[in-house]
Amino acid sequence: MSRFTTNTMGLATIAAVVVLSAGCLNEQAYQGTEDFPRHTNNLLPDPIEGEAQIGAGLVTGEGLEQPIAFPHYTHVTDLGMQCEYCHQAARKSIHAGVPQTSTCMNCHKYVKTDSPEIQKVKASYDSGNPISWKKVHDLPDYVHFAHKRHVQAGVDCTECHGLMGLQGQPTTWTETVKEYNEAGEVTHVENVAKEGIRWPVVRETTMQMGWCLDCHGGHPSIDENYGDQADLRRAELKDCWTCHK
Amino acid sequence: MSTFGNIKRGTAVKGIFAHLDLFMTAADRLKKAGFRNFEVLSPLPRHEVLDVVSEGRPSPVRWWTLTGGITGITCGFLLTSLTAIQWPMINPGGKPVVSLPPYAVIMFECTILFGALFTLAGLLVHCGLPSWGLNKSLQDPRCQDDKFGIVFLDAKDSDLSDIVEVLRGAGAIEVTTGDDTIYEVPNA
Amino acid sequence: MFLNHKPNRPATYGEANRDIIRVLLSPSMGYFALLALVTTLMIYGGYSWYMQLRYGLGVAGITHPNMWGVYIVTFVFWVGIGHAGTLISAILYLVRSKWRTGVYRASEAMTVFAVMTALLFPVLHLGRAWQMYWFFPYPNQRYLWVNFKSPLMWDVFAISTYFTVSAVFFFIGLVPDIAIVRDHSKGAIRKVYSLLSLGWAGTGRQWHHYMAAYGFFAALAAPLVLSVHSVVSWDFAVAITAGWHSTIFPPYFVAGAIFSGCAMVITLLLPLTIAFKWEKYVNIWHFEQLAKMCLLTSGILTYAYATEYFVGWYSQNPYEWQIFAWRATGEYAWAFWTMVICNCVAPLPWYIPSLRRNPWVLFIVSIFINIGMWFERFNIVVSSLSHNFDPSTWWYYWPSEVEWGIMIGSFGWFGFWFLLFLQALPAVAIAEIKELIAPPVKGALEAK
Amino acid sequence: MTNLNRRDFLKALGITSGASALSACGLDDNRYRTPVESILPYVVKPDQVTPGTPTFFATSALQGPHAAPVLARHRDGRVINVGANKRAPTAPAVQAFNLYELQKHFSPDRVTGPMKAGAPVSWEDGLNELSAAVSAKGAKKVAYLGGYKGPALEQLVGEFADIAVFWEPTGYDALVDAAEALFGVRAMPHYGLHKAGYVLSFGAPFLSGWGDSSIAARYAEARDPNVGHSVVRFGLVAPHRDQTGGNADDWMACAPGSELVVARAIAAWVANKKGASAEIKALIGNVSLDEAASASGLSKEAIESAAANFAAHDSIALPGGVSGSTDLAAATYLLNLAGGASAEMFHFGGFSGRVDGYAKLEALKAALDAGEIAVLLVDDANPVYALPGGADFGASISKAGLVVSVDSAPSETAALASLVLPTSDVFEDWGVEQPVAGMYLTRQPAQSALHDTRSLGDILLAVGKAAGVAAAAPAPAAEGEEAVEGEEAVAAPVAAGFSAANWQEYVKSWVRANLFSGGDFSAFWEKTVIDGFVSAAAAASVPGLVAGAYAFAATEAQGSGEYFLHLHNHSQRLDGRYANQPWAQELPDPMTGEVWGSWLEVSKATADALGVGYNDAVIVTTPAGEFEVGVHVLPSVPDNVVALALGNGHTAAGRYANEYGVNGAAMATLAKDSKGNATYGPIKVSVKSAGKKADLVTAFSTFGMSDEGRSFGVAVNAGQLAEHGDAASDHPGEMTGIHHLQLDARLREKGISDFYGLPDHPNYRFGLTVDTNACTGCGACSVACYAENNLPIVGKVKVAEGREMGWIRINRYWETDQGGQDDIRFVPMMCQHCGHAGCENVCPVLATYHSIDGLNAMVYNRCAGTRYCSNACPYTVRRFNYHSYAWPEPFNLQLNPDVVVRTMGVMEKCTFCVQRIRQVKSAYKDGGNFTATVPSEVWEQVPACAEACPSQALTFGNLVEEGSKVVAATKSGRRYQPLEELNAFSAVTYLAKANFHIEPPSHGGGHGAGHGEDHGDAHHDEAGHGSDDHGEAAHDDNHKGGEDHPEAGGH
Repeated sequence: MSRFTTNTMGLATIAAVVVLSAGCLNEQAYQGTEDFPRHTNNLLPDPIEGEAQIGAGLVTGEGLEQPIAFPHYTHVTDLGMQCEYCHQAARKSIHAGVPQTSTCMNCHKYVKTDSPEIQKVKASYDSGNPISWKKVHDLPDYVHFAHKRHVQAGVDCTECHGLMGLQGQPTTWTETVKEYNEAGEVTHVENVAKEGIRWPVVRETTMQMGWCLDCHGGHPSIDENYGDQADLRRAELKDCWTCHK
Repeated sequence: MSTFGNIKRGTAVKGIFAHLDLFMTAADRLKKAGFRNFEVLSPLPRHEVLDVVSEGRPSPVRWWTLTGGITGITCGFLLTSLTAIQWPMINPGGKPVVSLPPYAVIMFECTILFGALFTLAGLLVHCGLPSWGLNKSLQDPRCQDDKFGIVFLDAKDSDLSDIVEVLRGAGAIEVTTGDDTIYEVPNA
Repeated sequence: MFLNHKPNRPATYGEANRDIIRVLLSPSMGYFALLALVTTLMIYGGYSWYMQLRYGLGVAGITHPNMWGVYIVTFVFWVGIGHAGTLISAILYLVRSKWRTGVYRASEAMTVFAVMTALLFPVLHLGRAWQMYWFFPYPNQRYLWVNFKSPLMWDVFAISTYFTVSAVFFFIGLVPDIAIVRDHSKGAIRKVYSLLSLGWAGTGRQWHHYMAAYGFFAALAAPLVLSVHSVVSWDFAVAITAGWHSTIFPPYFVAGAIFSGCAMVITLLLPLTIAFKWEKYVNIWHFEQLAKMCLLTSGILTYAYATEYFVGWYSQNPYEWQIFAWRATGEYAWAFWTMVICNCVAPLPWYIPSLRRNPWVLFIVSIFINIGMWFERFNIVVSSLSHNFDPSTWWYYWPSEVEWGIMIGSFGWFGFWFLLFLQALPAVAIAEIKELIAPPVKGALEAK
Repeated sequence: MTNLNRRDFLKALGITSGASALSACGLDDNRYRTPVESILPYVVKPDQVTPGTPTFFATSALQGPHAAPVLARHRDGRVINVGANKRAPTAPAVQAFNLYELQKHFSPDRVTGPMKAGAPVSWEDGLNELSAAVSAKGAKKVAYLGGYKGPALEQLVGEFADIAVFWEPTGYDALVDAAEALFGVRAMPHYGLHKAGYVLSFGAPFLSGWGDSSIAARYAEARDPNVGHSVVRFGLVAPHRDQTGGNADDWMACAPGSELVVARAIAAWVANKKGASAEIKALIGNVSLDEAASASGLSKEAIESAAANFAAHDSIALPGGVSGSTDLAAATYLLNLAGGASAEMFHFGGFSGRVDGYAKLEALKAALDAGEIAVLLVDDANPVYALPGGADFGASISKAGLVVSVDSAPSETAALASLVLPTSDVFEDWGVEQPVAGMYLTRQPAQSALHDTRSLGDILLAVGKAAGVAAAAPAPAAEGEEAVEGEEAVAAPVAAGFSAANWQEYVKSWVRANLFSGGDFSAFWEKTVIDGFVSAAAAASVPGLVAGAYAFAATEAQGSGEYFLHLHNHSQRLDGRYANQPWAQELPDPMTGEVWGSWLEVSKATADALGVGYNDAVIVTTPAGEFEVGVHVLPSVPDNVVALALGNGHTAAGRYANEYGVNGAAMATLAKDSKGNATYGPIKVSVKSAGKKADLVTAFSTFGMSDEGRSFGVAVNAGQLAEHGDAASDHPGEMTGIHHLQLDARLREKGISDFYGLPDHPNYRFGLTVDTNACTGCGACSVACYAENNLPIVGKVKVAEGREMGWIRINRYWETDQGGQDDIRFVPMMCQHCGHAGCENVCPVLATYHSIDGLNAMVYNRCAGTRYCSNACPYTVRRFNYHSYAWPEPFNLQLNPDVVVRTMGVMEKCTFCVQRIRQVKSAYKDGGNFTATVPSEVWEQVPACAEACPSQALTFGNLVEEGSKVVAATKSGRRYQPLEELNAFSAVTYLAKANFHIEPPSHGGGHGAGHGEDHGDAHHDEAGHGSDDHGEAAHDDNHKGGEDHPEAGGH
């Protein structure tokens, strides 16, 4: 092929690139809203046992620092308060409802008023600024979840939320402390007994679709409770539009 | 079943032929002399050449194909039906949960796919492929080009002279045993 | 003009080797220029797709009620192109057709690359292409499966099976030839070919199993030729849309596919034969056979077009008839008549033997057919959707720059692989060519 | 397609530059991490609010000077939707305008805090400045200019301002003045259309926002063949068919300005025929039909037949619209009297609030020009925009000492204010309205103020107190905190003066003074607020004439030129007050489909004469100037008339209003009628082609007007319909003459079962009935759907590309009947929820499927965007998200939390409001019964569209439950389903429209309904050939089987 032809083709190529690209550059940008986040669609099969949360790529609550170090342990396990004392809407609404500050103040007007954490609650109460809790049990926007349906059907809170009453429990553990010299060598190793409180609210279940389907896909109690209508009920429970919106 | 499964590193004998008829003569004479353990090399699949080794037996690859096809149609049916039964309440377009007419397409495709893949597997297994470290005696570029070859990979020492004699007598242009070229027609 | 009519076989096996290996790994400046061109087109297509991924399908011209536009048109076009290769390599192999040998390798390569190109489009046209993996039935934490009742799912299986089988068939056919190239190459390249050849030695047992397997591949690929485009046609025929909902579609699509595929083989192979001086292996006789194939399928297509109209009119289905009447007279009449002229009229000169032996006529008509077949799909996809059932939704669809860009890019993608193939792998099947050459015989010795 | 510029492109809602591009490609490193969301609980939770559960507040929404009782749906701190207050004795539905109020509430263009000269100031400073100006007024006056917002505010404003003008630009003043002249009452007429057998309108857009909020419902009731077994016939004498006119059965296209003559001629004819009193005859005067015919260009026969119809039925005449004059109103009143309209049908118990016309405005202008005004308060009135020569008025305004805008919405008039004190809107404020005589609506805040706004009442009270404005009436006893607790039961105080603690107290004391009749006031107040209305039955009586004579005079035509320019209210944006609401801009005009702009309707002959076609720009020269506008060719105007909708071409009314279209009002000249009222009377203009394309965008197909004989819009003979109503008929659908019944039924008759049976629905199969006879094309269903289902607004450019997202498309089919009369059929088309849906089969990932409740479900998040379902949908009702659309803040606060916002690449469609279905079911389960089937009457208005439809054309229900309304509809003689022969078994049943010009189908003929031909031919192969051998038998079986009529032409 002659040099002339080659050059001509090269020029034509460049011209084509310029002309064609110019067409595309006119396009405008569209701002996206991420209502269908990709983290909810995992390619992976069931995550490996024990690493459920990590494998599924979900926030477990670890590292989520809540504005107030609220111990469920003290309230639920020690004092025996019912979940619905604070999460009042659980039986009557789709949200369980994080308690209004005034609910806290019912008691804490008088109880432990000197605690710095209670001071924060009082500050919210006085100023009218809500406490901004971090959401741990979070479902994607396209999922319709109604607490009331589950609570009314007798699903125990712990079946999904785990033993929340142990959150904030005082515990002891040992920590290995190492000392280093300037060269970075370990000079001293010591096991230190520590005690404190495990604060974070941890999500103990994956709360992914497969997990929901473990019950919704056909819970044994359906046959007991619905008799003739069991098939229909099973179909209703597994219907996409039962949970998706 | 593998062609090369029982290779003992005995003495290799190789005869190269420039002409098909001479090659066929050599092969016939070797068989008449009772030799079966030789391999032939050919640049193209001519029936007479293949018959030397296959001796009219069909290739077992066909069983692989059949197995693949049956596996495919079964998998196609199971995949479509079992996954549909998982969600019986999800009813697209008013069709029954297990609806064979549409599933027949999937079953057909699976049949073809599995048949082809099994055939490929059978081919590779029976040909001993991939085998990049193949015995050098079998890797003769001339036999990819226009020559034919007869190769004994593990000829007994007692048979060596007979084999060489037959090859030479039939008109081989080159006969080698091991690494030694014992006969070569110049400019062939 | 350039080509002899009668096959002028090479004298010896060795000559065949040298002729065909000669063109490998020796790119000219023209080759690089072409490669640069197709790469540019490919990049432009990729850029267009990026725009679409970023901003959404709104950058394409598709709109209600035309939800499939150029993407699906081009998808069907490429699937159709693929068919000729398999037809030639598998069906003609099974019927032991002689003229297959010289052209089958290149056509098969065309098949594989055309299907590779077609495979892009189901992904390219998605609203959410990143969810492509949902189309495959694999166990997942959601316990979700796919809808095997959907023609698109049939498509997934049909096209991926087709691609797998034709790629395997193509590769297995190549193995002995790669072994030849391996033996003619040195250095690092030899290692690559050696790897690709799987260590092929050409022993009698290998050939024995090889021939059996090759026959089975051909036997498995042959129904695929008929099924794949039937399945693609069901994408349309199964939907209730007027102009699509027709039982004639499978044979009509298969004939169209073979028609367009054979024309594409002519378009691609004719310049190559001349450029690479392959006249000993591929010559006007082969192209004449391809042209005859086109004539046959063109006739089938013309008949199918007529049948569609007849059925539309005779059934008195107002939706159906309205679509067909509108196709020929409405806003898309230009596309319809382009299709008719290219597919029904343009091949007619080939009925005259001297014309179908003329390389210029062959080439130009084959280009017409390629264009015509693209417009056939355009007619089916676009005009049917544009005038769907509800007159209040009727719309005129016109592709956007992004759609054109992706379509052009697909040609770049195809050309890229085809050009690589030409330089890397033997484009004429050497081992099979040898079967057409008289073996070297020294008759005298038998008597000894 | 259109020459839209780049700016238009960017202006479209939700399209902004800068993007989450990398995340869209999956390159964000956070892709496997849930973004952390916050929970903000209440500090002190209001009692009536439960997080996650909607609370409904009975309140009222404005609708012109009227108001409609509505329920505001409050969810988690904000109002997200508006529905009808079904307790109120009005239409159990809302109009689109009530929903526009919602979007006005969340408009991103609202003024968010007090401003002075464009810079934010504190409320204190702002109020101080106003107080100072008021107290320093001296001999000058304080003036108020605003829309009418109820008697309580009227009283307070009256006390505060020396001049108060409650301006209403759309011609209501003519009605009141005519009433005063004839009957001595200053009130608006109330039309009892539901009792009418014939309605003769002279252009009033009574189905497009004119009149009270129930008038469309009353018309629908009259149209309903099941009530009183008659179908009202609608005659229209007007030069233009707008949306209301599109519903007319007989359109008499008169010359503009000649309505008066025609009305009087008909009145005289009817008076003679019915033997009306001499008094009435005298008032009407002697106008012959010939005179009317020559003036109007109508044939004498047409006028006579209208008059005969009028005389033959219980008839009501309606006046003109924005171009109607006082004399025309008076003529229609007299026509009603002549026709013997009963008190229930025609009395003056209509809206009794103040509507000040042009005369008042002129007086204000004079005062302004004279420099007499110290302070001018401008609230929700926009004369600078809406007046011809509005710029003059603007100049006058700037002569006031201090111009204060007390409106939080931007407008051309508010832009002239130096001080802006934004007020709370209807969802944040208290108030009282009187939509018709005898009924009061109370308004309460449904959410706390969105921005830093205050109630207008609070502002007036504060300023009045601070500036020491003398109260006109004795001050009421102060009601403090105790009053809220309801512990005080003193003698009823009189609400007046500025002593009330705040506006809420003022309203309360106003209610106590005016509405409370004794007893426990706090209980009364609580009930009133909960109900949202107080109703005292006012006895209606036939108005008595007080005038002895009435001097009718035709309004002089203004300007010159060969064409008349007819101005009319836009069916969504009205006179421009809803121009900044994107829903009102994006909802297609029912007649033309035009969105986001203005168009000039011309007839085909006019277009040919001008040498233009669709979307060609023309230059219209009026006496006030000239403007350029695109042409929409439509047989909705006679050849000598061009029509332009008002309401567009704003310059300072917000981002969605500005610079879309042209402002017709500014280009008009006002004609003064004989009573001094201004009217957009006959305007003569010249029109010439501009030689270029305009930027019109229509959402309708430009390919065709009719449904091409495909039975999308079907009509039945009105007489037959009136006779039988919707009683279960032998053959469902027999009145339509369409005999292509489902293949399934035919096969069953022959003992052949369908290849696949219908899916099993044990408890529910939800279905919808669409009564096209009741549908007026108003679009309220569509707007309600936008509001309920978070549908994005895509903007002009994207609509031009066919990418509007409305789930309900109101198809307009323009059919010509045998009588040559155009019949316009509005057919709402939404997802048909087919039993054998084409879309479901083809989805590869099962994102759409048939649910156990018979819903065609669509799981958005499963959708990968192959768009195959849309191709396979014969109704083309699926919409695709071509982009991710954003909601400019604070529109996002209106989003329904029960419905996900879809992102790009996802198909969506009508879900029958599955979130509401879920809520209804859930409410039943809350009662502990998990297996009960919710009875059908509960379902009837569950979806947003059915809830909103002002004429109740949409009924939802359970097709499994025999006895439900939807099942009854499937047995009606006028039922039909578009594309039924495709055997999709859709869940939506359409009821055909009544038509007075077509013949009933002859038995077995099947060619009667204006549609017969195509269907007959199309299906005769299936039916005809198949029944060749048993044709006789089938004929005999006609009456019992009902499935297969061999058609007469088929053999």
